Amino acid sequence: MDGNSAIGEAAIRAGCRCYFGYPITPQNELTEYMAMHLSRKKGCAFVQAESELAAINMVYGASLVGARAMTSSSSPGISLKQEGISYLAACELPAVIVNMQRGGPGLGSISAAQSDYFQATRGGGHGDYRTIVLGPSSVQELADLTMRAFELADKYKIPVIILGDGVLGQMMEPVEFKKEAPAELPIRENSLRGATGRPSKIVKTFTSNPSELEEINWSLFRRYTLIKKQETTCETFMVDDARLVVIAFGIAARIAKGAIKTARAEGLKIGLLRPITLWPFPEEQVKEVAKTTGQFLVFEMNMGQMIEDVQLALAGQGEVAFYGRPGGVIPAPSEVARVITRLYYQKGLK
Amino acid sequence: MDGNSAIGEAAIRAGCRCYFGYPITPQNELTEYMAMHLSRKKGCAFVQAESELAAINMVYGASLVGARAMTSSSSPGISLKQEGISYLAACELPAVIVNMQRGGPGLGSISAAQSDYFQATRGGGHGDYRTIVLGPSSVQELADLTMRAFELADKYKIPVIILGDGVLGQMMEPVEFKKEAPAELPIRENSLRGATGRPSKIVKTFTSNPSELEEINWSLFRRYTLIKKQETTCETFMVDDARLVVIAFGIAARIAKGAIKTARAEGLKIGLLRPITLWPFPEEQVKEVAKTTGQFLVFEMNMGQMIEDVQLALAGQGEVAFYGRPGGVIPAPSEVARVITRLYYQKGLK
Amino acid sequence: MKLIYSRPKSLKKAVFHYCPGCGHSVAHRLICEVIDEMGLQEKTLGIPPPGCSVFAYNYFDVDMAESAHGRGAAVATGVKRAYPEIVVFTYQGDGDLAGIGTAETIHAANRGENITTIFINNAVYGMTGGQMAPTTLCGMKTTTTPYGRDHLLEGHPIKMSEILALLEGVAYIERVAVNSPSNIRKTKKAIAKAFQMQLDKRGFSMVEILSPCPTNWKMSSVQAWKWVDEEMAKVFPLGVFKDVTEKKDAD
Amino acid sequence: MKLIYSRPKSLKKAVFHYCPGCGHSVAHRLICEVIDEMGLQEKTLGIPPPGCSVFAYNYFDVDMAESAHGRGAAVATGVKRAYPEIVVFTYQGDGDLAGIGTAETIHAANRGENITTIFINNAVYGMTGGQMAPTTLCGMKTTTTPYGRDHLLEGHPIKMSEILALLEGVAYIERVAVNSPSNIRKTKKAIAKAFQMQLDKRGFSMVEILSPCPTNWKMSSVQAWKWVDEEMAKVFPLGVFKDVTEKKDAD
Amino acid sequence: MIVRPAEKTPVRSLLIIVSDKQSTAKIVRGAIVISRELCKGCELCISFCPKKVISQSDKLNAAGYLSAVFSDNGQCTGCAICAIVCPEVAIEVYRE
Amino acid sequence: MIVRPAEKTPVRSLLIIVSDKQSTAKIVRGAIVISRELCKGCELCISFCPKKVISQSDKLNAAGYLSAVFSDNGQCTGCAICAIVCPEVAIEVYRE
Amino acid sequence: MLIKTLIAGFGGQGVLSMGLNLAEAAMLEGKNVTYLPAYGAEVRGGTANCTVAISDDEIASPVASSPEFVVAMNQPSAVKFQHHIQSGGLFFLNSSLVEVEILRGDIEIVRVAANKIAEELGSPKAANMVMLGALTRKSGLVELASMIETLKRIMGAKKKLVDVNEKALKTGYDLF
Amino acid sequence: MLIKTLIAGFGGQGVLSMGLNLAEAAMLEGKNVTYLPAYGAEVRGGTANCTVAISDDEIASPVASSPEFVVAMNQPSAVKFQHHIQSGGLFFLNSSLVEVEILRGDIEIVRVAANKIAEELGSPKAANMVMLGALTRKSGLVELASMIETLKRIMGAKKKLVDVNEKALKTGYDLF
Ligand SMILES: Cc1ncc(C[n+]2csc(CCOP(=O)(O)OP(=O)(O)O)c2C)c(N)n1
Ligand SMILES: Cc1ncc(C[n+]2csc(CCOP(=O)(O)OP(=O)(O)O)c2C)c(N)n1
Ligand code: SF4
Ligand code: SF4
Ligand code: SF4
Ligand code: SF4
Ligand code: SF4
Ligand code: SF4
Ligand SMILES: [Mg+2]
Ligand SMILES: [Mg+2]
Repeated sequence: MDGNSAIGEAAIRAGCRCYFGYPITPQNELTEYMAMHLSRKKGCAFVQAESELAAINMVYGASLVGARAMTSSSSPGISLKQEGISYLAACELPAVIVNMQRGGPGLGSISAAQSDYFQATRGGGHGDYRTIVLGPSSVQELADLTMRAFELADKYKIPVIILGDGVLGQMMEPVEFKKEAPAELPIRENSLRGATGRPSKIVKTFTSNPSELEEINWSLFRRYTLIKKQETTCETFMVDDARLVVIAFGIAARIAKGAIKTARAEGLKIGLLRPITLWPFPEEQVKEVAKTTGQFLVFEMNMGQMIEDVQLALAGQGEVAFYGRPGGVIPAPSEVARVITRLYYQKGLK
Repeated sequence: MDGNSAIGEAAIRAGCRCYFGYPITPQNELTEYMAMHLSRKKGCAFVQAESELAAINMVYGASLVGARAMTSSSSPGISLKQEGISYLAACELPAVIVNMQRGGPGLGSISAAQSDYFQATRGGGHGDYRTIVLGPSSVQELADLTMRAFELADKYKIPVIILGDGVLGQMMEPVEFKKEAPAELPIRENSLRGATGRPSKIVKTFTSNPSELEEINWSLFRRYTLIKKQETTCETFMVDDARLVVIAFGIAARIAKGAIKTARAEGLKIGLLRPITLWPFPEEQVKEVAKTTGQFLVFEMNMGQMIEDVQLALAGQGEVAFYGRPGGVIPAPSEVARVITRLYYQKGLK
Repeated sequence: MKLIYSRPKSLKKAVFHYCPGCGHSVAHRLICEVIDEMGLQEKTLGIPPPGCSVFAYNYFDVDMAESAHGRGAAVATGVKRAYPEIVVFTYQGDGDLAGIGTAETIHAANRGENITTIFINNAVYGMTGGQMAPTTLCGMKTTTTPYGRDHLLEGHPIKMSEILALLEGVAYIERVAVNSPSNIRKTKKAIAKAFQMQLDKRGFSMVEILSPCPTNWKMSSVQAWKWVDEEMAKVFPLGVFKDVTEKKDAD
Repeated sequence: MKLIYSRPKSLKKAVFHYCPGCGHSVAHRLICEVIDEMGLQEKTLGIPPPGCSVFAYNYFDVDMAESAHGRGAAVATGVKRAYPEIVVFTYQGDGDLAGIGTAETIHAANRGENITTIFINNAVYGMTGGQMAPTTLCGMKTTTTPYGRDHLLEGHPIKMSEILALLEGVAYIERVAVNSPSNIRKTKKAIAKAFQMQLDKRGFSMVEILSPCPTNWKMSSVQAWKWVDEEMAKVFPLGVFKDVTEKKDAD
Repeated sequence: MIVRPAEKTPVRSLLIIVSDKQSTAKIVRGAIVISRELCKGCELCISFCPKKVISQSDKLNAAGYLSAVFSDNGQCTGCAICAIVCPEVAIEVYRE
Repeated sequence: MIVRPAEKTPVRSLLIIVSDKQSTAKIVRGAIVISRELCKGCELCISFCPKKVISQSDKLNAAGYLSAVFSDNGQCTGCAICAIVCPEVAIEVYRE
Repeated sequence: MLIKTLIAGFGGQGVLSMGLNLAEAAMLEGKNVTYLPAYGAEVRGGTANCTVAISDDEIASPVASSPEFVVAMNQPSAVKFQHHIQSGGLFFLNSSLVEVEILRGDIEIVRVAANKIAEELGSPKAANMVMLGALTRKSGLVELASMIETLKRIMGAKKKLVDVNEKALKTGYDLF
Repeated sequence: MLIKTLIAGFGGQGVLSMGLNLAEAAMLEGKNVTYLPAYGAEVRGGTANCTVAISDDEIASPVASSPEFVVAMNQPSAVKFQHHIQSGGLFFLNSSLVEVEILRGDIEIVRVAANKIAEELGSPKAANMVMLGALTRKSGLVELASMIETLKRIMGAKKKLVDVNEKALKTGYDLF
């Protein structure tokens, strides 16, 4: 199954019955999967919106009435959703947003890239807010993290971004779905389904009193602190004895893993740390690894974005090198292996 | 003169003849100033666009044909411009974009805030790119930095963001303009004014070849390195003997300065570092100050954004505390003075 | 003596923040009267816009949710598709609906979304301080047309009811005004009809309300109410532009 | 023997990347012929969209600049306002112009921007792989309407020429097709007329071109060209929808 | 953020309407009660009342407006036109 | 980014048209020349030619298409209909 | 010395022009000055306020959380701002419209029947100037002469208007 | 062992279904597999390609910068991809359509007149299956039986279609 369709199937199994999207390569298979499965089924909604702006605001609407709703796009389209994401975050409305990144900036290329990391992890829209950001690195993980995304979104009333990339969306790999689609559409509590038997409710952020808005901000950030504590996840691979640890996410981590295996085969002690939640970033885990390793290589398919989170986590401990390929270039594992090996020798680790 | 009008006047004196905007509080006075001065004058263009999206794309069009063009908005409207800014950056087109920030996220409040720092400094749109970001802290500086913005934009073929805030735009202060409006509209070389006497030209980013896009990315970043070297500016105030240095920008820096004066009057050795270019961030200057001071307080009218740049610059040197007020709350200098003083004693500096 | 006219039940007991003589207040009350009379208070969700009516949720005693500027129709689409049992209405200004929200409005209408839109046309961006709206009349001075709107530079006022009436998904469009007792009565009828269309699942319904804005028109309330008839209604003629329930001659 | 038909000068000597039988190629050539005949090669700026025609700059030998999806009319507005001496045209697909770019198109037209738009209506999102466009016919299967477009859920195909003709800033709107020798000839005339409107500063001009997309319609080229007449033109009737230079009876 | 209006309505709207109704003295066919504190003095009721039985007070109310006053001279028909036009929903109408 | 097309046109379009014109043999009133390499075999010229003097080759061209072939039997009127419909601008028309 | 003045009332009362007048007069005297009007939703429904900061030194913030002087031209403003005023500050009340009881004992209250006086002067619209005159005298922020000169600058050619306002200003000034 | 195969041609030649068939057959055999079609602007104008990676271990990248096996079903693909192929790799050429001269001496060239053979079999559309058969045999990536089973799975009920394709597959397999 291709990655995009896997997201679609996982979403449906997670109880997502509302999808609003707009075509853009390389994520069209997801939109099309949802068209196939939701557009004519009772109790389901599929709308091909007139734009990404409309789509994210339809998600907002569906989320208001308690539905598990989703939208997806790729880089330029995600830029257009920034205002909407800021509203979702501010109004504490769950939603799942998929970004199958492509090369940028501008119209760019449709090849896979990772250059929307800043936008996703630092709230590319206006105002202080965060979204949970998940960075899958296989088709199986696309499926698993999609399901997790819906759960996290509901649990913390927060938009969750799945930060994939073109290749992940397009490629096919075997995938297993761990859950059956629920028979009933889950309805979130507190949703705006009419003031029957209760006082009427308001969902809003606007205020003429900044202190009120400040309180909203603080309450959001208290939740963010909780999320940091409870939901940060990452994968480590052979870090225990590693003298050099590569930090990479998504498809880049997968490539790096291949490269590390090559290097290990040649006796180089190299490990991998792969953040799975990009926000919250696994700071503690990086710090932990830094206790035993002094050398890091951050590898990203961009000009250097996650590296800031790594540096912030390390706060001066250890040395951090960077290897980046922007614009949609997908380096081969062998190329990354060369880079790692060179660095390993340069730093006198062997 | 109010801050918003001062920007307008400065822009016109800098040779800006094209303004495209859309109403949003608290920056309407700028749009209105431009309507008054550009909407009926020959050789000038003022369009109240149908949306912020349209406005930024009109700027793109005007910049294509070599005009000095400008747009302005406030937080939610700036979110809508992210796609367009990414295109401008990718196509190496100069433009000046004013963000008179208000409280967020969502519709938020219309009071002054500084919570779009991440969005501005890390390219809130998709892809790897940067914009120059200037952080004025008085009406006079709004005027001066507006003029500088147009020069930088043209010099480096880059969009420049003026990151102001609601209060700066609304308040009146005396202001002096250092330059007369030029009689002639400057036309940038290389603009697309028709292929007369030369081969036809193309402005584009799209490619089916990622390596081509990668090369564009590298060339952008080579320019960015140059900008970092040549254009980084900041103000320091009484840092030489300071045992605690406050780092703040814009209106917050101004408030902090007042607070520092109070504290100094009581014999506390406190200084201020105020980044004027927010991107490029004055890393070196921060490092320089860290040679003599071990304690920092970052004060922002948000939940903590610029603090990451400070931490990145310090890389573990010194201790960094944070004081933030989000959502449009504007703390009084006396309040900030209390925070500073408390920290000063806590850290045993006295 | 019997009390024959008082505050509708679904209108909260709060003082409007609107300026004296503002049409928004009247429109609010009429919507509440309709909601009460149709018994919809417990199953309605209202979507107010950024605009002078941004605080509408402080007045309507039904579920209410803020929307991003111009996106009301998209939000309502999401709402109604996800939960068709709700009665959803958007409340939008002319800057909101005919400016930044043009695409969302046209496409929701074209899809025949089963939603109701109350469109307050006051020929100006009220909230932000009186800038030109897409519906500002030619010659009218606003803060962004200080020399008067010139159709050669700023175009003619845009007529959303006429445009939307072209679309096949539209069930009902009427343009009314809240500037006289009889017009106010007609407005209420139109609003009721629009909600009925939604209850009958006929598709998109919209009531465009010409609404005085004394503050930005720089007139007294009484002048402003007159001006709606004397100037505005000439450019924006009142009437039904589409009604799928009407017998058509040319059918 | 005299050479009576060959490649226009302003069409670069490059192989089109379009599929066999695609209407884009024909439209490109016609625009170039008009540019050559009107002597505009040195003073024209073309704005192609994301879409199958994203690479149009590889074919037109005039200044060309990429635009963000749907924003062609806004970009052209900026261009023309900043430098009125240029002849600017946007080239836009139906997803681009009638979908995401609805607001920009309508408002540029309403302002009477003195620009020319070539609107390629192929009833589908070509570039992205054949999704439903706002102009997809009812019943048509696309990758996002796998069961056929159902007007109750997806609405009817939207008719941009008819809508834009309502706007006062519009100088000229014609719907043509590139599916037969005579229609192609008419298309060329319409394009020439649209550019002439711009040269004469009459306001917004647009030529909507019904354009075959054999690939996504899943037809042979010959079938697709026929289908334009047989199905598409029934929903999108050909003809002039507005022409300010025409003598009007009702004037 | 979901706010129950009862808890968090902004200050301005918390001015709950207090019944500061003027007494409804002698009643002939109709009568109205104008809430002095809701009234914003727009004069629309005054202008539209067919019987001209509403006039403007010469005293500002708490919000600073010259509110409308019902001059109950027995002419009021209870036609409710004043209430229909009143933007502030400040008028209650009674009829026999 | 401003690219002069001569320097940087993507590979695909660099396939400059080579004149691989078929010879224009016996001429009566009109004749056409079809570029074998530009042709994408859409068959539109074949279908629209009023004289039916174009047919499909049975050999694929380099791009893998069965290109159109002019069967110059003296019937061609040089009406240019084939060229007008040809999406690839692959046809040149000659007339006496 | 930094002194902040907040002036509040409802629209149409000329609250913003009072602030502007004060700000420009102080500028004329070579002081550092900021003027900040309240904006946006705050001013819907007819209320308005502005803050003027005057100082010999750079001004840190144009916002006044606890101004030295507060002018309340109407009842709602008096209610809203009475708790903002700095201890020891002056509270100017337009006693023509304000009936509220002031509970604080740590501030000085200056009652000016601005509307009444203006009416008596035959120019009911000049109530703001009466108050401004009183403010000028009691606050000592600027000279009366600077106020009058600024008035002339702002109102320019309209001689009659200037006269009316000048008279009101002086009347207010002479109250104390 | 990780082996990558790139299959290219123009649309309509069934290039993507070749890749899918290979990928699914390998999955059937319990291998780790990724399948990556080229997408977007790449596929306008009729060209298409896809990459299949097969491995016993986790697959690091589905992209092939230097595949072991390359199948070129038409001339442009042969030109474009001849330099990508790994030294020592196999280059499958559809000699019915490819005339280009291959300049590299470090790879093995396998010419299959796929179209001609398919035509001879009476099913010109099955040229891809002929080639796939040849690929199966020469590459040893999967068993022929797995290929046939996958074919049946994918084509499902359409018995006649399966038969035609199976025949073509076997013919290609038996060429070597
Ligand atoms: C994206 C965005 N742009 C701009 C604004 C600022 N804004 C708030 S309301 C409004 C328009 C008000 O005009 P209208 O819709 O006509 O409503 P009115 O106030 O006249 O009732 C604008 C531009 C915003 N909130 N969000
Ligand atoms: C913001 C944004 N959203 C989506 C896309 C993806 N995209 C590229 S072209 C296109 C539409 C193509 O359809 P159309 O405009 O009809 O042109 P055609 O290809 O049919 O000629 C889309 C959705 C994009 N590039 N940018
Ligand atoms: S500004 Fe106009 S629309 Fe807004 S509240 Fe005042 S009168 Fe009403
Ligand atoms: S997909 Fe359709 S529109 Fe696009 S190039 Fe092919 S035939 Fe033309
Ligand atoms: S009810 Fe009729 S008559 Fe009586 S006061 Fe009102 S408008 Fe006048
Ligand atoms: S209409 Fe209402 S608000 Fe206006 S004056 Fe009369 S009672 Fe007062
Ligand atoms: S010129 Fe006319 S007759 Fe000759 S080949 Fe072309 S279409 Fe046929
Ligand atoms: S119309 Fe052109 S491309 Fe099509 S077959 Fe004829 S020559 Fe070839
Ligand atoms: Mg309005
Ligand atoms: Mg299309």
